[in-house]
Amino acid sequence: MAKFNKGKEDKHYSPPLKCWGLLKEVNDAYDERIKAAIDSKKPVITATGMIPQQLIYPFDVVYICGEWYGSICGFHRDVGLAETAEKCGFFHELCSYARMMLGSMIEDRGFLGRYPKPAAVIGTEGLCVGQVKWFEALARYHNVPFFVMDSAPIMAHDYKNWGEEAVRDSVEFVARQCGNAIDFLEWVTGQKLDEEKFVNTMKIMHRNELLWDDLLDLWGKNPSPITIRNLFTFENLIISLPATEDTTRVLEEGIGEVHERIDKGITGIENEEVRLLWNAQPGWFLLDTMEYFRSQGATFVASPYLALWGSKYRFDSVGDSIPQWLREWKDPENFDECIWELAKGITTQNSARPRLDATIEEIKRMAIKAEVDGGVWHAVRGCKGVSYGALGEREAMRNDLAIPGFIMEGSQVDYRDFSEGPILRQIRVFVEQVKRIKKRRIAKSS
Amino acid sequence: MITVGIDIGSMSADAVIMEFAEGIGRGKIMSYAIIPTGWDSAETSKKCMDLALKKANIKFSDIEYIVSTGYGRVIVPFSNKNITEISCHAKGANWNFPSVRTILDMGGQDCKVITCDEAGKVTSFLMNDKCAAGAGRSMEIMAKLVDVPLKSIGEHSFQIVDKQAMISSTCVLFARSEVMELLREGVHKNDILAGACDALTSRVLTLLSRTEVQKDFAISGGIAKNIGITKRVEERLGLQAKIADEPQIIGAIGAAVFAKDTILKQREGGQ
Amino acid sequence: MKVAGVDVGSSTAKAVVLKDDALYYSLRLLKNTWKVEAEGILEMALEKAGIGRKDLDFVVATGVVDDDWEGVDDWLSDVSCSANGALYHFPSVRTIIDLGAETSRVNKCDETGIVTDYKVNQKCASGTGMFLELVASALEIDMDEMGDLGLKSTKDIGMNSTCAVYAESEVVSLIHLGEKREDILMAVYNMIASKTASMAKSIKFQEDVVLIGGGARNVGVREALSKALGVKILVPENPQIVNALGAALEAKELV
Amino acid sequence: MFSYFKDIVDNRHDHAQSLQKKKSKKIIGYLCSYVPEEIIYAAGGIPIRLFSNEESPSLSENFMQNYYCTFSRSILHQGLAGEFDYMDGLVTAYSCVTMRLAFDNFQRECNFPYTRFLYLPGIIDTPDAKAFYHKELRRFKRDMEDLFGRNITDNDLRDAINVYDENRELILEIFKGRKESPPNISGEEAYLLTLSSMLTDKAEHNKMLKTLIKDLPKRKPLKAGVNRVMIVGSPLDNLKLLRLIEKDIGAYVVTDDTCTGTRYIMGTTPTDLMDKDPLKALVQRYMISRPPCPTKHSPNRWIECMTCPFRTVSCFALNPSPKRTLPKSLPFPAPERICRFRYALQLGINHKVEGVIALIQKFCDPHGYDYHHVTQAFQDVGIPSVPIEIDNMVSIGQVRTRIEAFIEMIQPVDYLIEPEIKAGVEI
Repeated sequence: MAKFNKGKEDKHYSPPLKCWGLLKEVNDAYDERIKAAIDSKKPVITATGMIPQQLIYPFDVVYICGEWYGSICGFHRDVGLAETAEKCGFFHELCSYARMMLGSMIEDRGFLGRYPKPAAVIGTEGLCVGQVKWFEALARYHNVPFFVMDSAPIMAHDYKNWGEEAVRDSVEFVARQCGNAIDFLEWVTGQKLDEEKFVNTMKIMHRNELLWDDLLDLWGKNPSPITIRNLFTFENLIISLPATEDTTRVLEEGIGEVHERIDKGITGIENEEVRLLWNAQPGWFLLDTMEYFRSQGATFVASPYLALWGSKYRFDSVGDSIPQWLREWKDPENFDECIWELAKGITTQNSARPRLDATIEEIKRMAIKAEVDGGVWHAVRGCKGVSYGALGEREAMRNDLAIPGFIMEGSQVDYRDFSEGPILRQIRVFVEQVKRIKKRRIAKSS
Repeated sequence: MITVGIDIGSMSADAVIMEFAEGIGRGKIMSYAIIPTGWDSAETSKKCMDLALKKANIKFSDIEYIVSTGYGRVIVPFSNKNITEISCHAKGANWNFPSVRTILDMGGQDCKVITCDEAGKVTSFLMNDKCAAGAGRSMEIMAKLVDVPLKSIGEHSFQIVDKQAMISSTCVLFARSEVMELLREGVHKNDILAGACDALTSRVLTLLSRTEVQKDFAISGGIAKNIGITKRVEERLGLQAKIADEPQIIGAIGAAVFAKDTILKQREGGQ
Repeated sequence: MKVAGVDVGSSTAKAVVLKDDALYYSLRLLKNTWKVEAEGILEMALEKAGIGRKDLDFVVATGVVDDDWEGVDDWLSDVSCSANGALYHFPSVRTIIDLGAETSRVNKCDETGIVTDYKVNQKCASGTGMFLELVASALEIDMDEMGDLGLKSTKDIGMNSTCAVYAESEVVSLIHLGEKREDILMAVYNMIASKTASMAKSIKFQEDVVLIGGGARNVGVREALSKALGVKILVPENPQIVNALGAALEAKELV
Repeated sequence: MFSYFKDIVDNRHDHAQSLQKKKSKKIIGYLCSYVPEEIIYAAGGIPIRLFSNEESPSLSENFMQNYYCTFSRSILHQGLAGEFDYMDGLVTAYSCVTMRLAFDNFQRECNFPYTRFLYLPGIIDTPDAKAFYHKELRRFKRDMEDLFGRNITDNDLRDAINVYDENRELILEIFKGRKESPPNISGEEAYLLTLSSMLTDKAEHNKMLKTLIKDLPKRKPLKAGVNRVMIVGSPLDNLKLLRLIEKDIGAYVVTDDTCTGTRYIMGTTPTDLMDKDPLKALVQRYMISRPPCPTKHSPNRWIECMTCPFRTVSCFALNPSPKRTLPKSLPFPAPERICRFRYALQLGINHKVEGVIALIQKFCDPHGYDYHHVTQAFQDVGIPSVPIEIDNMVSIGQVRTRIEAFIEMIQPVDYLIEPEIKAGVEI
């Protein structure tokens, strides 16, 4: 069995980032806030990661992102929680984030000590069906108010056949949903929305999205200055605290450091041999497996999944199937403009995913831009939204760009769905294959 | 009256001949036979039947009613009726230990947890369909690999030499090759068996934990003979399991009892 | 020039020595740790070739052999090895199907032996040689006979289960339903074939197709597979040593 | 008596093609029971629903991972194998992401002359959603007009709707007899009716249904004294399973809550809206009148849940939270439909079911998440249930033992509550 031991002096060493300290500090502060909130009177709002958090931040509440919660449970390898959920009739085939969270809810324990009981739950339609159902289950369990945030994607044919009409209908529909969401939150929290705060949050959020895009662009440089592990750690922050100045601070510091690295010629991993593209969530428990890629001299340099948290992605990938005005960002000045900008954002996002032709175009664009030698798809068992069309993307890459792809069967947090032995062996084979093909390409070109 | 219960399992075929004082009473076992299931189970069931008849030394014609159960229940040529092993195990366990309310049946192919009422009627059941489907099978495979007779796996599994081996794969086939690798690395067979028993036990327990295990609970099926499993289960549950001296034939007993009940019903109907 | 390839699989170890163009090979079941086996099997092959360890210019290992084994100059995955080996036998080969003890794999290669695409069973062990073994024992027949027996089949039974454990219990229940052995066997072969075939189709396999590994020794599987793929299937005379041979050829390259 | 319907189901494609040739009708395939067939029918086309079959869906391997349900993968497989090539178009309404992926792949890989993805909002039962879907349907209607080269008047729509409503009422008429003991028809026969109705010209179907209604009383009643079970869960199009339950094991499937069964025919189109705006009427029918699929939500459901007339606690089995009292005035309208689970329960109670078989497609998220709640609802009134995970190639061995043991276990239920009062709907 192809093993790798970190003990051996490592020719693909990956130097740590300096800004870790700050990042950790911010994250810990967040954990503290939640821990405090569990006992305090402050209402906890549990919502999906796809909810436009600009809606929640203006209120004085604690926001818990379900996916984030599930992922941290998984990070602590607490599969007992998932088993509890399965005992209660939530099949093993369901999303592992969901099973983790439901288990934590039922056992009333988790990495924060007790499980943070929500005052209200918000689910989102769009990326996948499971998401809504999972949050519906939470709401039914606690018997708390439950809001479903719906959104109408613009299908390729819509804009072609119906032009503005269809687009307007969609955006207006979403705008109304945002309005309803705010009514809902005002009623649940008994607070009045602070318009100024709202406007401000919108701007911060947009700024952070742009920063994230910059970071990803730097990541794609050849050779790549940082590793995907660094980015996953940043992502954790992006998901849990997207619209805060803390995040802005961390990102700015991070970007600064990366520039520094580029000047000094420090790379994410030393002697990078092959550049890969990663799609779908990381297995939070299999970061070691990512290390194994590194030990083989392979590093990741692009990821449509990570790009999801920026703004470029959703604007690029829908191509010309939406009108120009929908892509343009205008700094909002008042409530109505905020709602409208939000609606535009959500509509484009949901028009871009899940949608096969869009994701395929996007992935090809990324592969070319970042000079990728191969693609790795983490086929996340039970997640239908994010790994949507992984196979189609892989085929397109192979046929149109002659870039080989590898589909890795796994799971976000349930390591019972992941057999490391065989996978490591296959990773090794795949990297070898990519290397050989690359060698030949270079030989041909010279 | 004389009735027969015959249980064609995945690994073994069991036949039980029972005699009941007219209508009433607990009845008693006249004889039973256990033979491994061959590839032609109609044949097997006949063999098994004849063996039991010989032991009891009675003629086939003396038998009033025959109920078949188990995987092969449908193709026992001479049975009057067939009932699933789940109902039969409940009945049989209830016949052995009337106080029992929870039964853990570990057969060759799968593993079931059955709860029943005082009459031995099933009130709910859980069946394991994932890799633990190989419950008995996996044990058989392990026994073959480390070449230890199936029945003495238990003793071996408690005499750990170095430290209990870790077997991660649940899938029987991968577990098998994992064990081969361990053997090649020179791990002692006892340690491997300990690992195997432990792995199986924890799988059984996840199933058990899905229901309320009553204080009076019984273990039946071929695996019940393997103290390597039963002891561990008891230990982890903190309960004393009731195990019949011949746990393998519980299903067949249940079938025989069902046969008796059917006759009684028919007679009522007749009058 | 003298080179060697060593391949330790999950149930057997093989070695091939190339003395200029003469080929010597050895093969035996695993009994020991991979290291001992690798050393041992290489010795066996060397004896046949009548040369010593020092005479070897280059050794390439594949399979479960760890790359920090001092006895080896380089390591190449069995995927690439199988391509090399298959091309040595049949230069026209573009698709290789490997039915090992624990793996069932399909890979495509170009004329230079570069693997362009491949697919392996990731978690499910059905369709592997090991699965055949289990079925054989369930049906109480000998591994070597089972191939021919299956061909006698007259009745077409459907097999649904794709997971090995399910399939095994299904075999048992088929037995209980009184199905004939040959028919069950053929059903098993067809299941394996359709599983493998869908793997092959999913990477758009091209002719010629070669079948290697332990499973290739089974005529029934071979037949079923060529039926499922609708192409004729080549089988080298020693399907099990192809990977080792490939490794040896790689060694030749690298010298 | 059922041979006509059975024939349609068994040779669905030959039948559809004969309609296409003989009557020169356009055949439009559809994937989801939410597609407003009436509009297609009004345009002069015949909507045909696509179902799975028992082949292993090998061709779909390159397009959908194996953790999408085999129902959808099988449909895609058939499409890639060219079985739907004769169709003049493919339409689906947004139900779940799995079907969406199947549809995306259809669009890319198969060349249907016309394809359309109708965005049916995930939240039904709000003014916004209705308004949006109404617009979407208007566009769809225009699509159909272009495709069929004729314009669709309100009267065309009304006629189509009437045909469909008649079909629903006729089938429902027959289904009434399933409440009797023994039921007038077996579960398999019931499914034959609904399935065949999705696969042919409704007008024809109605004729045959009328004759069936005449003939049914003549045939000798089914065996009495057999257990009555209900099926809930994912789309069920595998009659093999029903045969297993009814013929081999011996229990009647007297009702169901699946979108290939009663969910398809329940709920007629509100007549009051019909006169004004048939499209509005359709919106109302599909969003409110018909029983919802688990993928559809009433956003204000929680208002009802928190004061659920049916449970004293939240519909969770495990240390559930007690009911809340809500302030008098709420800024939100209460939902128009009753809760899915209460609907299913009511259906079961009215049919005096003794057990519930939950057939969940492996990897079916919507029904997977609902399983706990729906079975819980039945548990409350003492009706036991058993989960059966199925795919299009059911491995009979295990399934049989499970269902059979379950049937041996169940017994006539003495209902713990007066259902009518508690669940409060007429079905």
